[in-house]
Amino acid sequence: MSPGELLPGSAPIQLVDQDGRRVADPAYGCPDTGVLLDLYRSMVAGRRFDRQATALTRQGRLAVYPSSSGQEACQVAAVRAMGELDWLFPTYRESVALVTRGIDPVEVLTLLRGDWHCGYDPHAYRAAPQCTPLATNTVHAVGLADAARRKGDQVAVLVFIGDGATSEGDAHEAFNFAAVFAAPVVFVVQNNQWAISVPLSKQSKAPTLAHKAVGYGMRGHHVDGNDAAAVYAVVRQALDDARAGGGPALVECLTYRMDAHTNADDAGRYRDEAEVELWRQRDPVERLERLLLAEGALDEAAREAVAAEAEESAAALRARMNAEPELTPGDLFEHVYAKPTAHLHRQAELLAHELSEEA
Amino acid sequence: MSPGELLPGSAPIQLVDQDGRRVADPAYGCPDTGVLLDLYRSMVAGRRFDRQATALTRQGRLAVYPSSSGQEACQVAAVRAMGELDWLFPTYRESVALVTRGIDPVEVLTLLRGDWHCGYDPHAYRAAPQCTPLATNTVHAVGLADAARRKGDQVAVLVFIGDGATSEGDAHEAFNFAAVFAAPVVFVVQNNQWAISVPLSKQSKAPTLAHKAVGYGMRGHHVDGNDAAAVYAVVRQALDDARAGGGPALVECLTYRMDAHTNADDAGRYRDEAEVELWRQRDPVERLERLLLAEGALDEAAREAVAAEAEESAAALRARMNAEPELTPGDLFEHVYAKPTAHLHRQAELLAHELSEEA
Amino acid sequence: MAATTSVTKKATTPATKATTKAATKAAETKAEASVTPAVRTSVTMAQALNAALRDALRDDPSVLVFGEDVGKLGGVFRITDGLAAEFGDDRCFDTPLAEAGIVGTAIGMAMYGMRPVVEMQFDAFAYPAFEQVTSHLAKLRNRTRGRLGLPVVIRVPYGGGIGGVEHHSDSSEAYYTHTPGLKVVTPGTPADAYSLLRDAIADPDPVIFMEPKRRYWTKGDLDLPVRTEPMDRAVVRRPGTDVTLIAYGAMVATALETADAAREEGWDVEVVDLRSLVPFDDETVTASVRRTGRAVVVHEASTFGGYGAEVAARVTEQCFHFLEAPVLRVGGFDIPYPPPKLEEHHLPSVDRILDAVARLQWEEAGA
Amino acid sequence: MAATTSVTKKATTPATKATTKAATKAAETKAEASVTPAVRTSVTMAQALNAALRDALRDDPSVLVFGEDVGKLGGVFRITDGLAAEFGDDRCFDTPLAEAGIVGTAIGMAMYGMRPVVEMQFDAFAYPAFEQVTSHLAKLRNRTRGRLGLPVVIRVPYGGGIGGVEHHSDSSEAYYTHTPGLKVVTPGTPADAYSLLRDAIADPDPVIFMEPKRRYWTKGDLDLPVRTEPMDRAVVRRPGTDVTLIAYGAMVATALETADAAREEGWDVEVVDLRSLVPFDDETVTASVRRTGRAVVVHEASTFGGYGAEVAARVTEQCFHFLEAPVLRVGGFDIPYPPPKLEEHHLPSVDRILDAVARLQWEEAGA
Ligand SMILES: Cc1ncc(C[n+]2csc(CCOP(=O)(O)OP(=O)(O)O)c2C)c(N)n1
Ligand SMILES: Cc1ncc(C[n+]2csc(CCOP(=O)(O)OP(=O)(O)O)c2C)c(N)n1
Ligand SMILES: [Mg+2]
Ligand SMILES: [Mg+2]
Repeated sequence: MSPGELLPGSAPIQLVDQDGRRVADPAYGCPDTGVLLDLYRSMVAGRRFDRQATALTRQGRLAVYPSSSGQEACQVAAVRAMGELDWLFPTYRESVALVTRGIDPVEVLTLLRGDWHCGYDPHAYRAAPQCTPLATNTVHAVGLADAARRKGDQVAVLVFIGDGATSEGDAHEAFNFAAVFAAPVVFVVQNNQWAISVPLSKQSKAPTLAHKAVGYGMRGHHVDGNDAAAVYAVVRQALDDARAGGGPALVECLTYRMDAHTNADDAGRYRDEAEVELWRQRDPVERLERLLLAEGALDEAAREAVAAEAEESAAALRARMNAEPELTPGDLFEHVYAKPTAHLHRQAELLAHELSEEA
Repeated sequence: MSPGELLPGSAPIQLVDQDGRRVADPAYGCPDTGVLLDLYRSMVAGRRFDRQATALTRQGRLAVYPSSSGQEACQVAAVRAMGELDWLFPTYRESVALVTRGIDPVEVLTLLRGDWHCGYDPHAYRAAPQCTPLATNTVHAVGLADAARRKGDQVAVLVFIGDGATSEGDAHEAFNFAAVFAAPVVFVVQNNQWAISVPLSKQSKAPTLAHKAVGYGMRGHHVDGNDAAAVYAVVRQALDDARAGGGPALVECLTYRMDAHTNADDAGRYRDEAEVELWRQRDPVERLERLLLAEGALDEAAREAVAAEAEESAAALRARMNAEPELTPGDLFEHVYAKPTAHLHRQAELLAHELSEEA
Repeated sequence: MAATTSVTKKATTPATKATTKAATKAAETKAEASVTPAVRTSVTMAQALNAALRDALRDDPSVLVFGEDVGKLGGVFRITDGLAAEFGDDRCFDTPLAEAGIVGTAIGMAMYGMRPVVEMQFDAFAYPAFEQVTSHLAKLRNRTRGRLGLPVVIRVPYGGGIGGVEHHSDSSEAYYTHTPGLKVVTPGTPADAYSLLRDAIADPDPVIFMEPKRRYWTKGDLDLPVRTEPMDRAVVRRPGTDVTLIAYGAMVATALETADAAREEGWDVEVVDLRSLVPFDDETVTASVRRTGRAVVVHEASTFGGYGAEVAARVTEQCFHFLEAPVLRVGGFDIPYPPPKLEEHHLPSVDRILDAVARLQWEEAGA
Repeated sequence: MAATTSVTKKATTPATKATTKAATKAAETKAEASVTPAVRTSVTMAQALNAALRDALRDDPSVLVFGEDVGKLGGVFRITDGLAAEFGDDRCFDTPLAEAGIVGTAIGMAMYGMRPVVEMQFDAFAYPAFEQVTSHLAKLRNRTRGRLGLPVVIRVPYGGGIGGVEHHSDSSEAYYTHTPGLKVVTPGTPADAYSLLRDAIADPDPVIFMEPKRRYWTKGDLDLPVRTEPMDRAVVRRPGTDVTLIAYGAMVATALETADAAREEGWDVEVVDLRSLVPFDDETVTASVRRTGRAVVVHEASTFGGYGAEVAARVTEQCFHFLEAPVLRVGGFDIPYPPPKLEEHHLPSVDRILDAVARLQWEEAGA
């Protein structure tokens, strides 16, 4: 590919503007209204889930929660763009993406409530465990994608990372392996402009993060990450291309982390409320809602139905999360190896003995 | 910087063509004839040194030798472009660069003959130890450069890596730190097109390695690495810019590794002699010699004098390398810490006891 | 040693527990003295570390503090709180998010005469820097025959007990203690936190400074600046005659609790706080074990191949004929660090240590 | 066990010493059988490893071999010689130069049902992959409660004695053996090289397969394919009554030499080859030491915090009342690996091991 082909455009790709009006794009058509409605519904549900998780954290039901608030368009639209057989590689931030993938919210929150590290079956949902060590998941995604390619399977992989994580060596190695192997993987960089307290300007001097793709001979796209329609269209196209043998792509979604890094963080120490306010006006859910209302695809009754449905799911989640999970101490020694070793067996006995003494 | 400014040109920068004719370049003027003569002399000396080291390896005097043959223009011109106070960060391949920096050839070969790991005083020459773990030196270079910048010193840093090493995570982290901190460092990628047996096409799909700079918001230059004049002009400008606060740059020098990876390698297993032959015709030393002869800056007598001088140095080196170095086993315990620990003292005693038993 | 230690309830939300009191104090008095002046007060380990960094920055212009979120935020544990504001972005600053990059640039800076003190945000997030630590930081003095020493300090908040999710509670000290060329130090008290960190920063060699994060909010009454024993010495925290508990970092407090509990069982327990894992203070430890004839090593890290194995092996070598029973180890189980809701079962507890003491063949020996 | 071992002179130019004999043999007979047919012949460890990879590739289509220079070149030690030619670039291939990338992609491939066998070119060049190994490879089965097992083999040529310059002779096993979730295996003979590698590839868990590179050219007379004891068992390589030498990898041959030499001093030495460092075969080792009452652990790695510490500590725990003397350790010194011209002084030698044996308090006990 010539460098020109690789370079992202000068402005982020946008299909719906802040006021909910359609924008024409030379390369991408807007998704059907049916798709937009689905994205809307999922974003509303995702946001309500996110609020619920935040509330549960305040009540001490979760050990920690990194909110997706403000990033719903990226997470929901990217996941919705995936095919059934595609694999998803999330980070700790992608609770909403995982819920959108159809995973039981309680299973999504298992890790974050302090229960076992991964609450869901990765194979059942084709979703890797939430990944905390930054950027390490990008390499796994490339490996899985390349394995599928070698097998001749029609599978693409979508992996999320943050703006900060692009600085890690692993991201670089993943981009390069993907390009060299023509692995069917799409890297979605949710550029929410902060890595905990570090703003993008201290993270990178690149014109855009999408420009990083050039150095790997990979396509880079710079997308308005608060425009669900644009995220959907670009990611979908990239996944289709990848599955068809077109190789990997990097999609930077420009968005904003509305909440603090996690509930334990105090964003007031490092950023201005004014900046947050600016982005509040660019809300991704409201944007799509405006379009759908204006175009008559959504009326007040439907809007309320969507909200009620989300409310119901949240209530169900709240109820289920109120019960403390039952953990069995003896399980500590399970799944360290496929077959427990004699050595671990002795340690398990020691613990069992202690517990029986206590009882 | 705008993306356009960052992008390298479509063809490598060249100031002297294969036939030794000057080529006009819109951005760079050709160095003075005095400089060209110096580059020529240093390249002849460097090549003769390299041949000598290879011969010493055959005689079992060196444990291993990675030859610089074919890459003299990159190594010599880049080092000559450095200022007195600038620092050099070499890899295992840069013996010729180190000799050009003025380091005693025996000290340069200390590591490779199996003697202590670094034979020279890094502070005396402002040259870091030869670095074997790939790309790790790039980060050190950035750190030193940034320390100098923070102190307000007028110091720039030149660090060499190979095409293969650009794939390592550390290279990425170094490029990014350098750009973010505006550290005065110039990354010289000697793209000799092979990483042991792996050709560039399996290493990267980037249009050129210089294109990697774009993703860091750093200037990238793509240079004919067998054109000493071009390497000198571009690296010198980049170092001057860096010293003046203009930030880092990446300079890709397109060249070729004429010999096997090291004496222990068998290049016949993975590459065609025809390819090597092609590059033999692009010899960097002959190219400059042609120009100097054609322009009358060099005559046959001077040419012979240069060769004789190089021959003399090689003979001196040969003689000095014939003596086996004297190593003291007790030195094993020195310089592990600034002050030996009691623990190491006991181990030293154990060894001393063993040696006295043997004697 | 002007410190007494009290153990506070374990904190589950680190970031909110940190305070800026020490920071403010120090800033107020900046103009008057070259070190934070003596104030005997209740000081947390986090505050002591903060004060040590502040005083080092003030005393030595070559000291730099950097890492992820150490600037404006003051670190996720607030250990660098207020430093960027006081010393400016040139002395205390955020880096891009890349740990090999952080350690690698620290190496380069030290080559140019700086004394970088870098923070790894959590134990497991130091692993990306492993090659830089192992192949360069540990070896550069040796490789250059003493011509390039690297006075770099890597601060690693380590260990569990804070309710952290996976990758936030590793005890990684054994990786470093097995790597010649590194010094490895870990404080068990607020006073040591200050003193050892000052020593580490002043040391000509690279020091991996392991901070027992669950003790960040442990308080001690002490005068700042405080200096305790030299960095390479172990300390008998509590004398006893029957058995030696050898501990370090977070387990020092647990060992002291155990000693209290053991008294009820009729055992007089001596507690040795190693402080310096490398170099190892054979003298203090060996003297103690020869006196008591029994020893248990305690750490949070997985037992197999852990640092306790070295302690047990070398103590046995040096005290074989004084031992009434084998040196036992109480460490974490040999499993990946478990989720918060199960970590209490994984970590060494007073009861588990007491059980080990009880297994030291008292009947036979007592006879 | 159909193998006898002979130690060849140490080789200083690895690449040129490798041969393609086994490769050619195997290729010729490919059509006939699903495994390399039985040929009792003199086989080097390198050849045995090559045959194991070939047979695994042939038997199981999910096996993939990749890494740096493993394709056309056949690896710098020629362990993968001929595999790309025989199985094609889709089964055996070169990667870009990035070790975290290699291990990370192997993890992803294993998640999709593959069995990747990756090569790290030298011990110290596996360090960049440390985070991938420690935080993911070792933990993914546990993190997913058994839903994602990772049958990945990481081959690490380790140890010294080949005249390699810095960073080419590290013994890094202790970093891996302290990491729960990894299995760590190392052959001491050509027959074990074949058998253990086949076992490792077939194993459902990640295996760090440590290859003692200085023994690549050690020959054994054996039938290929050969199967020896199961992967998790230690083996008594030579029975004896007076003292147990516990060794693994390159040191097995050295221990056997020592046993020969010890006979002249009047000691009947038993040699145990651990083979599997994790899990540890307590049964075999404990039985031996209880029988002999004395033990010395030998490895090349630096002694402090090395794997030998674990062996000494656990053997002491389990054999305390059988021990006539403390378990001693003979390892490399606690220094960065020295330059080639001094490595002979650093590495455990027959004499140094004999000295340790002599220090096992024979007078007192013999009385
Ligand atoms: C290797 C590693 N280093 C450090 C951390 C600690 N950490 C967790 S999240 C985070 C910031 C990540 O920022 P970004 O990639 O932009 O993602 P975001 O949180 O904004 O979604 C840091 C430093 C980590 N998890 N892993
Ligand atoms: C981290 C690391 N991995 C692997 C190696 C082994 N190795 C030494 S040189 C080399 C190839 C390097 O190629 P390139 O960067 O192009 O430099 P060149 O040798 O061509 O100058 C390899 C794989 C190493 N030295 N360090
Ligand atoms: Mg971010
Ligand atoms: Mg190269």
